Amino acid sequence: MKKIINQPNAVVSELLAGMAKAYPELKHIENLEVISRKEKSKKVGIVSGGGSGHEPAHAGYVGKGMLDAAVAGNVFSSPSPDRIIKGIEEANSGEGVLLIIKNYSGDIMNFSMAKEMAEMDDIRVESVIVKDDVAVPDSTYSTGRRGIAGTVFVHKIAGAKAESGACLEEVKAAAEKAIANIRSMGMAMSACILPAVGKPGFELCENEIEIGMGIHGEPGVERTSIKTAAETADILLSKILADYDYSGSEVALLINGLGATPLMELYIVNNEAEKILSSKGIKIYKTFVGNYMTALEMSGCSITLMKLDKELKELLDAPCNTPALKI
Amino acid sequence: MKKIINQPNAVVSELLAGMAKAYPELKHIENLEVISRKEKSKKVGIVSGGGSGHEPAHAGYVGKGMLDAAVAGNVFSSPSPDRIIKGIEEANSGEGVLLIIKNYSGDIMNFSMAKEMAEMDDIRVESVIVKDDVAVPDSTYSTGRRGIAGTVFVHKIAGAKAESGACLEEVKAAAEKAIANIRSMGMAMSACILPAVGKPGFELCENEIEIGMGIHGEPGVERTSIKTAAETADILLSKILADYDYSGSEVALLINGLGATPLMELYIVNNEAEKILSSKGIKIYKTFVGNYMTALEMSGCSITLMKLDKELKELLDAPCNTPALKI
Amino acid sequence: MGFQLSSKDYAEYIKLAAAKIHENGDYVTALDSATGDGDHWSNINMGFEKLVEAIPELEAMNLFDEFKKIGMIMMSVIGGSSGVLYGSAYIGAAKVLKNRDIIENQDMCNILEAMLEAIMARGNAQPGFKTMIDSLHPAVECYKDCIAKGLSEKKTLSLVKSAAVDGAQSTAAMEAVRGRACYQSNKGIGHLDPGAVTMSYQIETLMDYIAARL
Amino acid sequence: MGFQLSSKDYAEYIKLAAAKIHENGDYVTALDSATGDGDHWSNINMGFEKLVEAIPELEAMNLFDEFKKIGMIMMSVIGGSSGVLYGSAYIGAAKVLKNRDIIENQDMCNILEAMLEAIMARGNAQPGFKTMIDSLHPAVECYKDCIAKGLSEKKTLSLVKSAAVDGAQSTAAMEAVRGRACYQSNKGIGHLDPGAVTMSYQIETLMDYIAARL
Ligand SMILES: Nc1ncnc2c1ncn2[C@@H]1O[C@H](COP(=O)(O)OP(=O)(O)O)[C@@H](O)[C@H]1O
Ligand SMILES: Nc1ncnc2c1ncn2[C@@H]1O[C@H](COP(=O)(O)OP(=O)(O)O)[C@@H](O)[C@H]1O
Ligand SMILES: [Mg+2]
Ligand SMILES: [Mg+2]
Ligand SMILES: [Mg+2]
Ligand SMILES: [Mg+2]
Repeated sequence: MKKIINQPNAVVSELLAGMAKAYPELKHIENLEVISRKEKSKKVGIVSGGGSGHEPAHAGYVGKGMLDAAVAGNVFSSPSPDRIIKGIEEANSGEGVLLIIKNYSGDIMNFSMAKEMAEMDDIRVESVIVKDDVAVPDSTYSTGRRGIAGTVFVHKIAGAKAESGACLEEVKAAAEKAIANIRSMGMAMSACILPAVGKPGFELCENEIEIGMGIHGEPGVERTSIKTAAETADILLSKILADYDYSGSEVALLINGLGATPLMELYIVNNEAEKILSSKGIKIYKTFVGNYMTALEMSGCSITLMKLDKELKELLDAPCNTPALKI
Repeated sequence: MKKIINQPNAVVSELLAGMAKAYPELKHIENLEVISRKEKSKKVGIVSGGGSGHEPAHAGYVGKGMLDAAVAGNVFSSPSPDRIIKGIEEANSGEGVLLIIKNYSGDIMNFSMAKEMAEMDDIRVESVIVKDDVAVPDSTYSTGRRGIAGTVFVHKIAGAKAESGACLEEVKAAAEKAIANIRSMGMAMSACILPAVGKPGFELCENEIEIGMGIHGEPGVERTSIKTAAETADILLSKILADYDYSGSEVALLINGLGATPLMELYIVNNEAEKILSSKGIKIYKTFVGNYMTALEMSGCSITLMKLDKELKELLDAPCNTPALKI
Repeated sequence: MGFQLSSKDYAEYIKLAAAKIHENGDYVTALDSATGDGDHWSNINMGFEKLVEAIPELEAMNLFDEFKKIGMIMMSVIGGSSGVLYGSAYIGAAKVLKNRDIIENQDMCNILEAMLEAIMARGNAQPGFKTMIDSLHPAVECYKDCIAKGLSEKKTLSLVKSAAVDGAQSTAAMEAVRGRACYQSNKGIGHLDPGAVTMSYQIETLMDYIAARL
Repeated sequence: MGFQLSSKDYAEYIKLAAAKIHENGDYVTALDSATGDGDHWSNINMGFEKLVEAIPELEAMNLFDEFKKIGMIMMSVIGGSSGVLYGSAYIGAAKVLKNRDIIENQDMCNILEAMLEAIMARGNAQPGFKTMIDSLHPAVECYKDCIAKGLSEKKTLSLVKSAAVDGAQSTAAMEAVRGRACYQSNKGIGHLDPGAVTMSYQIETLMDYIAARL
């Protein structure tokens, strides 16, 4: 295992400490592994979080116009309720707190438990659940769709709405609207190694890729041979467009890298994605290309679309200032 | 070779096309592979460039407060003089143009030839040469030190000075001052694959790392076994501090990823670097952590220090708005 | 008179369960690598290590506080899915021990049933979803059945243990509805659920511990 | 009367040189991978492919324009270090062909010398620095020597070719002072310089081509 780390068990606290040192406007609450804004203002607080290993998510989105606190679990493991409660407390200025949860049963259970416990302390808490990954069938029976890179758009929309002075219900409604309009689909070309495990959870042969791979290395929907950038963009977008009708609409587009894929390749994918969307009459309002929601050193990428209306455009364009996204 | 590309020979033009699509404020000059700002203002123009494969460098630094044009060569190959001349023309508003060149003989030869040819067309052109890599001995006999991640600081300082309305000589002097105060040192843990070659240029065994590796996969100064983050930070900083006396000064610190190293690890290295610098009485004024100057999908990192005075602090803090750096 | 466990005895059991889990690291990790993300053993093992460190504190408490404390430690140390589920389970079980100084046969059954209810509520899951519930649920059903039938404690403990172990084995044939295995195209069929296996380790160790004291 | 090359003949030579370079892909790539970044062959091969495409245009030009055009194409297509060096070389050589319609023995010597000077000036390099100069420089010295001694053209061409090839071989023993090999700890000692090898391919092909026409 080639990683620049110290103790595998210490990676989370050390990475957050290193982050807080790089961004003096953030503070790291040790042991509870919460990153929050030092400067507070009276507004609805936004909290997100989840397992570590997705850097810059989630702590990289803490800052003006996005999150007020991010709560980190161990690598790929949901944070425990006590950590989340601390995040809620940090984010609360009396106007209530919105939790942005990705649809993994671990996250849902831990965030719900924290929500119940914070409510017992008279903090108003609401939550939304992001489930943008069209690789997984939508289902009320099972846990259903995973939340992946589209979560970054939800952070942006909810954060901008909160910054505008909206109340908790309005912020939640904006986040729900974003979630309803977001779809993502990804593919991976290589596995990643959990620091505490030391070896990859699966192997892909040279020339093999996995379509629909999750951001924790959960298996995808199909193993196939390596494709060109044009084919890759087509496969991912076709799945998305078959699931949700974006035709004739304006969208925000995110080409997300999983960690080890060079920006060069993400830009090439963007070049192809733009061609496909244009040919279908879908107008790209704003494009984001980069490593926004990663899976350690996995290589591969995902594509996310969010359909925009006037409100979502304004919220997307609103200024934000965080380590990983500045507008 | 697992890459999300189309034709290996088309990667540069496709990546720049994909970039221009993502950032409508930039324009891509096809075939000549120049990225420049659409909006022009009357000021000294700043041009940088070099081989591709270092994304976001160099095109990612085009924008207000940094570069006016970036010129891309093939992967790891200097751009040819005709491309550079186009970049100079794009950047020129009549106040002259500063070329920021990294100290590779290919770059120096191509940029000098372009400079001579542009001067024949009556454009005032000056150039500075970045040579921050302490892995290589400084020498007047050979080409000497390579330019690596520290180049990003030079872009920032020169860009801010130009934006302030300074004349060509003043902008050049600020860039020279930055260069004199910058030192970098890197290490790599895995090789990268040139799209047109299809296989890695060298191999590192499991557990082996290379100290002093260049950003084109040129061999480093020492092969050794994998180290902890604390040891890695110590090795890199010791080399830098032995070369230049930063004691008692304020510095800008850059922890740069080579492409495939997760942000998690870069933050852990930053945590260690801060401890070492603090213990030596070196004050960190501002920290940058991320993939600023990469080598395709190489894994590894470099550390860069720039000693700051009042002028350099102001120029570092001046606003800039580019795809890869916003202040 | 039947068995009686004090809070000190329960702490003693914790030590044995920790050892049982510790021994089976590679096996459980392999199970979670096959159907999930490979961390289940390292999470739960870390939780039990912390519990063992806390034993001096735990054994000095009354049962109610001890169970609540175990729940809080498991919740915060294990993290992930199983941390919050065990946390909820122990906090749920604490409630049935409110005014009890000892755990007797009927209490033990009540404890396991309270744990089952808390886990099912927290995880929004049912038996047959290929989770830890598929070891605990048959154990609880068996326990209630044995008491209803008036079986001896010795017989009861042995049957409950078998029910938990068999229940864990039965997950191999199940399709996952909860947990990470449900993202697999074959829903994990053919693989044991790691959480069910570690649940069965705990029930097995507990039943054996009590039986040895009869 | 000695040999006489027209611009059409020189274009014919370009075709042969392109073929020679094309054939040696793996070998040259391996050389640049050992001491540089592995792209020298793919760069120079692409340059020659473009030159071959431009032959209809080139052979219709006078020598001065033809050499300038070859220089511009090489500079922009090859890129990297060798593109600008060959670009400078051909533009330098064009100057000595300003008012010439044919290339004769002395012209050929002048061309190679002008190329050498342009390359040395552009790259700020000397013989012995482990570069393409170490094939071209001995070839030029030899050419001048042969003319001074009044040797036959046949003999001259053969000696110049050997000097270029031997010069390329001599780079194995040199320490790199220019080019990427100088970043290596052993300065590339033991490896041939790829740029010297491709230079020797061109000189060899050119000498053979002229000799075949005598
Ligand atoms: N909703 C649920 N209800 C009950 N048990 C669950 C549920 N989700 C997961 N589990 C159990 O948790 C186990 C996985 O635990 P663990 O690996 O620690 O967490 P994670 O899945 O977050 O990595 C599964 O094997 C399963 O037994
Ligand atoms: N300063 C120089 N003077 C003369 N020749 C040089 C110089 N620098 C490099 N070369 C030649 O160029 C060759 C490398 O060319 P190439 O691989 O195309 O460029 P790059 O080094 O930019 O990748 C070297 O083998 C050497 O012969
Ligand atoms: Mg987990
Ligand atoms: Mg090159
Ligand atoms: Mg798990
Ligand atoms: Mg080369």
